[in-house]
Amino acid sequence: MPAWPPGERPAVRLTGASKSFGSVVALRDASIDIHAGEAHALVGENGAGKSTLIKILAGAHRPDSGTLEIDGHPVEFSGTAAAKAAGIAVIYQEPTLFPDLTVAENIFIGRQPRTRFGLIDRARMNREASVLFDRLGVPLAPDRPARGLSIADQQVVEIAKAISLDARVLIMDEPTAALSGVEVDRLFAVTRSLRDDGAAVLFISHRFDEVEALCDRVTVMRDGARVSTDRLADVTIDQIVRRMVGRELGALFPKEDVDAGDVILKVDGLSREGAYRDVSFDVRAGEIVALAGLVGAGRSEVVQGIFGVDPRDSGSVQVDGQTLPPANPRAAMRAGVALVPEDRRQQGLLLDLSIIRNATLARRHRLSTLGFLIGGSERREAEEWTGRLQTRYGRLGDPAATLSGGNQQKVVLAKWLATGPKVLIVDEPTRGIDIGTKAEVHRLLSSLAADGVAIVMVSSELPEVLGMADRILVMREGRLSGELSRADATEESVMFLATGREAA
Amino acid sequence: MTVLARERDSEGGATSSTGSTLLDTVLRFRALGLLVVLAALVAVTAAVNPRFLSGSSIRDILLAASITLLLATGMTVVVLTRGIDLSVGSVLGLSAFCTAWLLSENPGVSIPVAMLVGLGIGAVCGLFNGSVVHFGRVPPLVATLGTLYVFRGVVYFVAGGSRINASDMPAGFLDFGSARVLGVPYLILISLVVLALVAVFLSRYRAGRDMYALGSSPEAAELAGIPAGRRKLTAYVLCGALAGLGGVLYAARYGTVDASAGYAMELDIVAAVVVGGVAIFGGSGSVLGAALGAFLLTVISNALPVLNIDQFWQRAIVGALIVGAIAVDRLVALRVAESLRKKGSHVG
Amino acid sequence: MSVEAGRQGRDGLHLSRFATWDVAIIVVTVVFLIFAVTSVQHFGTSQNATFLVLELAPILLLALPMTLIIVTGEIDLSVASTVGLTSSAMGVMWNSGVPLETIMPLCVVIGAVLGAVNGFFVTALGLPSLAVTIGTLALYRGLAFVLLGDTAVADFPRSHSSWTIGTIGETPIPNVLVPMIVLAGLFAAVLHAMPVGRAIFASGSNRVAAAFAGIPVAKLKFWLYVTSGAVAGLVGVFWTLRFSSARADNAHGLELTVVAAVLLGGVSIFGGKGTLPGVLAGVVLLSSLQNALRLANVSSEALTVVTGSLLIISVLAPNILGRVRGVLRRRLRRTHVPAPNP
Amino acid sequence: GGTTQDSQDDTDSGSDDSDAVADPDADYESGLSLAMLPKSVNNPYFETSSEAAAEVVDELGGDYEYTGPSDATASSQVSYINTVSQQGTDVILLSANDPNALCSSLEQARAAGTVVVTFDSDVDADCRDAFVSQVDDDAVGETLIEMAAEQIGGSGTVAILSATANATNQNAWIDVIEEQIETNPDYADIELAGVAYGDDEDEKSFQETQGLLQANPDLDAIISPTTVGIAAAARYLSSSDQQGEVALTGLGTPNQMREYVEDGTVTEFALWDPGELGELAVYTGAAIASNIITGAEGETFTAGDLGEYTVGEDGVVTLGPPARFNAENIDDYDF
Ligand SMILES: Nc1ncnc2c1ncn2[C@@H]1O[C@H](COP(=O)(O)OP(=O)(O)OP(=O)(O)O)[C@@H](O)[C@H]1O
Ligand SMILES: Nc1ncnc2c1ncn2[C@@H]1O[C@H](COP(=O)(O)OP(=O)(O)OP(=O)(O)O)[C@@H](O)[C@H]1O
Ligand SMILES: [Mg+2]
Ligand SMILES: [Mg+2]
Repeated sequence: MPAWPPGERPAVRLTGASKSFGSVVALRDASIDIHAGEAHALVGENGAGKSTLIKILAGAHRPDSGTLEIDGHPVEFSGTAAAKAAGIAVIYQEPTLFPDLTVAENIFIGRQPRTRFGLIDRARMNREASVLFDRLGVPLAPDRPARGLSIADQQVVEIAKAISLDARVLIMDEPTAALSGVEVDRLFAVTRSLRDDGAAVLFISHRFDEVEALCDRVTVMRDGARVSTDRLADVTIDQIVRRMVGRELGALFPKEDVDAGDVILKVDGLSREGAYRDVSFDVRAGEIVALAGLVGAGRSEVVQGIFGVDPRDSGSVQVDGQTLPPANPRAAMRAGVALVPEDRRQQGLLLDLSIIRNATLARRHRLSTLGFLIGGSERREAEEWTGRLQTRYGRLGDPAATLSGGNQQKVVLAKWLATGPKVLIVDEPTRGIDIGTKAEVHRLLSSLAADGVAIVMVSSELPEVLGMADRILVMREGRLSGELSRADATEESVMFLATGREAA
Repeated sequence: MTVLARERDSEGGATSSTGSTLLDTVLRFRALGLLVVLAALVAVTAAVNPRFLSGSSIRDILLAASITLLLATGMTVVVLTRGIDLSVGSVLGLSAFCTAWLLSENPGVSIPVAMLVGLGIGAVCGLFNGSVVHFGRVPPLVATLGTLYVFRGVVYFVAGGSRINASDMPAGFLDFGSARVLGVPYLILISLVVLALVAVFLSRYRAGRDMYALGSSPEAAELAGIPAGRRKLTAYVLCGALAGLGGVLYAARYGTVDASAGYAMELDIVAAVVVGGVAIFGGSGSVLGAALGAFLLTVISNALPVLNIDQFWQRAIVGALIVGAIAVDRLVALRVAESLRKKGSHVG
Repeated sequence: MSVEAGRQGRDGLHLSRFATWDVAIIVVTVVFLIFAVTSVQHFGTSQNATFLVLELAPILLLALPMTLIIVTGEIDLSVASTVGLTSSAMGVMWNSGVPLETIMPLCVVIGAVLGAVNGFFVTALGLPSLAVTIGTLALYRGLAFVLLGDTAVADFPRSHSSWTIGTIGETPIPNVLVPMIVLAGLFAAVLHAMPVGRAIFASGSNRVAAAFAGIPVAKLKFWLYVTSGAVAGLVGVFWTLRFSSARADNAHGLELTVVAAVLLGGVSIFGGKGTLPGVLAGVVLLSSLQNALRLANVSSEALTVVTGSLLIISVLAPNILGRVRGVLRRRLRRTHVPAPNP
Repeated sequence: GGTTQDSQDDTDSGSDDSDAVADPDADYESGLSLAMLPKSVNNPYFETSSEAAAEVVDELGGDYEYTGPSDATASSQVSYINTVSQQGTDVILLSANDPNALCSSLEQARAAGTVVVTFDSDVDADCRDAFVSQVDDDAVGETLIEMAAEQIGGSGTVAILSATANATNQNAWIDVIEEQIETNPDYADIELAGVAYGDDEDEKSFQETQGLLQANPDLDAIISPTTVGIAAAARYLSSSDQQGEVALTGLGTPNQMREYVEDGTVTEFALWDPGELGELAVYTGAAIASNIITGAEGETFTAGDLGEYTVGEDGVVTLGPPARFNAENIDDYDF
């Protein structure tokens, strides 16, 4: 293996990039350089700014400051088309397909092969798509519409799209999150051959085995900035993880010890076709039960099924011995269940409505006098709860969209805490929020548990799971694969249950 | 690589190709459904009154359909990009009146020039709509509802109370309105040529495919680097230009033009497009479907008087047809989506 | 750094709170009324005020439920046809000897049923409301003609029809103003001061988040369509009595005027934004502008152009303002951020 | 059918509330303000009436205004009636879009002292001072069926292409035609195939003509008592195989029909002069406003060059029988 970095100039170099969305700072002085012929891993916690960084490379975001060089020449992308023209191909974290177009067209949109008269040569386009799919080892029909493709197949189309560009720089944001083993192997084979042909590859993943299998160098990001860049051979996974987190974890998880009370939430044999099957567990008063697992294991679906925002096929949910009707969130709320959803922007907030409205939406009936919401009851309630959660805002009448991500999360928490739940379900309660806020949220969960609330916490962050939970339920592929007590739980034991690799 | 992965694979392999034939069948079935309704309608009408299938009757229907067809073609392009153009009726009126006026003032103007003028007037209106929508970020419905009023007001201004009669226009132009080659009227030929061109544009040119992409997912279109502004402007200009051309044909066919030409036509055109299977939120549908929808609505409005059916039922039938068409479309789509979801899922 | 950015964001918002379109439209309306009263001859007379109220009554009534529906992100283009159909039904019932006291509530029920049909297609089947209500626009108008043909029924009792155009005692206050104010107050209360109003805004602002907060979005929309139909039925009765003429083509084309007035009042066609006072101002502005222009002998052509332009400007203006503000804010931020690396 | 106006007819008839006494020898007052409200502006027919009316008003030394909605609906007309009565206009000359819907606002206008004269299309006799009828309904109906009968040799199938079916005048004429066919022995061999409505829209009338011809293959004649309808029908026939075989007659303007008379599609049609109608409306209105007449039956007044007119039953002033136009005389007219 040649010495890194090799003598030549990097294919892509980003230096001093910063980017804010409103008051959320996603990147601060971030840098990366990727060389031709290398596969470069980019790792970091959720919200570290990885996706934002690659969106800048892709021309989808314009950095607030910083310079971008391609082959040593400074460039400024006016849009994704410019990045594409400069030879950068991107697979985004979320598939961005056109559901109404065929699979082949999705791959070649804007650069379909043409006949002499400028007409699109569909036959050739389909042939070329088939060749790509063969290369990836996936039997997708090129002329089927993208609508209805599974997440995995959508991801395959995205990969095919990126590969077909014959790009000099290939950027992949968690391309494997939804893929199965064969597809991942093929993807890696293709990627290696591209790399060996001189392409620069940037690879983002939360799976370290993949990073080890594919990459030559690794850059670690934390809080929007680069922490380190090393040859993978020179560092251990442990070191990388420490750099990702960057702090002593103890302070982050102020877990109080609580004696568990009676069973409050009882979930029995819950199933939904295509999402999860036969999920059963109990949660006691004062207990924090974590639902751990890989992304896509179906944890969100389970808690949404419990709360009733999604229909379920079979199984029952009881709160305090009382059975909840399926697909009826109102009944769940009446029984004392609260769900803080995982995607606060899509599921949690009315972004263009005021903080007051957001914070009191779930309590609108109880706050009314004689059916009318007058006399400032909503404002008082919003003031009280945002105050308790130390939310920072301009004025309560401002739209929720103006808040920083962490404060948005607090508003969603406030909305549900205000209902005085007996069962509090939090799905990724700290996703995308900063360390300080994280600690606050954890303190809050802990003290709620101390007050006798039964808490279900879905989290993809292992330290959070380990630091906060009394019990850990691990899900894999829609089923509960095991349960660990606080004492037995280690990163390894949880990961083993989550991935199914038997080691113990 | 992992156990997890292998398990998934064993189940996930079958997903891929099943959807294609299923969806294709459904799509074909839709067009087929329209054809069947059309055929049944023609058969019943002809059985009651054989004259319905006479040469002159068919010619009349084709003539009547030609203008609707033209406007539906333009509307389809706009709707595909997730827009709508409610001003087409007003644009048609403006173009019809201006062209007729031009011809009555200058009888020497040749027909192609007149057509270009109408086309140009429409294109300018379309450009205005497109600019308001794209640069002003005004929702298409609001923008074109506004220009529906504005353009009609302009027609009123231009026309005042005057009416341009057949006798004011050059005979050559009027003859063109009813003339035919090999028994086929010119007007329908023009519409069919335009239809064919737009159909080829939409299905075989990159810019045409971009229209679908824009309507299918604006976010993905942005990431894919599709020039949204240029495409949207193209769509509205095309729609306006075709409405303008429709105005010229209107003047030629009816010979009498006043300020009310094309009044309230927009809803008929939207209806034709929707019945023809074009999704009102963009991304899917074809001009051929829309043409079929336009043709079906024209045949209905021509067949019902021939059938001696109370003409008042006509509007109700058209309305029921619109709701029915989109409802059936949705039910079929839901079925397909559901079966694809179950087949496509890896878990369970 | 980030604190500073936050404060600027707030200042920007501070500005925008006072520049929201519904506030602007109310101010514009008041200013216009003052201007018209002082400088348009005959505009300020009490009789003209009466005429104005009668003229805008149907638009205002239909705009009330329309506002709620548009705030949820849907639309109902069939309202005017519903007015026509209930008017026809009223004529048919009256001709067959049904007493008016029975007819009037029945018409409201008919309207509600027609609204329920819209609601069913929109919520149960999830069809786009624009397409559905274009369809029922044609369907209901067609059925109106099927019922009554091109004939008119005109022999309604004088007492009823003169009530609709009459005034309270000797005052110039039209009788219909009372129910109008009551209904407007009711709708304003529902939208702005009652829990269901919060649910309406939530549904239009973010359907998914509304569902996650336990709001039955589909059910809510369904009942809004029913309400819209019922109000249209009421307007059908009013229209018929006011013109003493039950006809299938009553209120033809009124749907676009109603939508225009609602949008003018600052309601976003995408849902989640708007106020009822703004809409009331929109209705009053549209109608009084037309009234004043007519009194000033401006041609009906000009009225059409003014209506359309108002509609476009009402959306364009805040957009442009917003963009200008955005640019300014970015400039400001640039100056506060340390210069980017070379 | 269907319209039930009887209940109002027995309240009382003719002009009622004016207790002023007519002074037949008085002069037309000068300085009167008159407003003409057509069914809709942008209609050439009313434009012709208005031009002639404006000249007369000028001669009488009054103010004249031509205003109205751009859509021909009763509700928009109400707004304009309200507007002109607000403006204190002395006389409203109105062609009504609906016989009943305008009554309340007309009554309010009259209560404020405005004279209401309808022309071309009437409202309830209660709600106006006088109606200037283009022609006697009977005379129009009779002329129409007579022309049709002449052109088809006294026997055959006839269809009617009307405007909208609640246009008061259209229905009155159609009633007369139907009655004539049933009762007049001259028309015993004529059969009425049906009535189609073209809504006074060119395109619709065009399609309805086509529908009529297909629904009734042995149709011999079409009567279209509306200027829009007859022009559309003529246009259809002139380019169809049935040109010359199916007779077409009705009410049309010479300018619109000249072409079709020349090419043989149409033999003869009729109409009154809309300009004269406008003039007479002005004179009638001014006469009432000047107290020359009150609108009661039997009163007479002089309408300038048009000559002397007598107010008939229900306050109707009739212009005269319609003029017939054919190849011989059509070039003498220009409107
Ligand atoms: N469009 C946006 N508007 C506002 N904030 C945003 C936007 N996109 C990203 N952010 C915020 O920027 C921060 C960095 O987000 P980014 O998506 O880059 O993280 P990431 O490292 O890709 O995380 P993950 O591992 O979860 O994908 C987060 O706090 C996120 O909430
Ligand atoms: N929109 C969708 N269409 C098809 N399949 C989906 C969709 N969303 C999720 N899935 C599938 O449902 C399963 C469960 O996803 P879910 O988001 O519930 O996982 P999770 O365990 O909550 O993960 P995380 O919250 O970390 O993203 C996955 O197999 C995923 O591929
Ligand atoms: Mg990311
Ligand atoms: Mg999840």
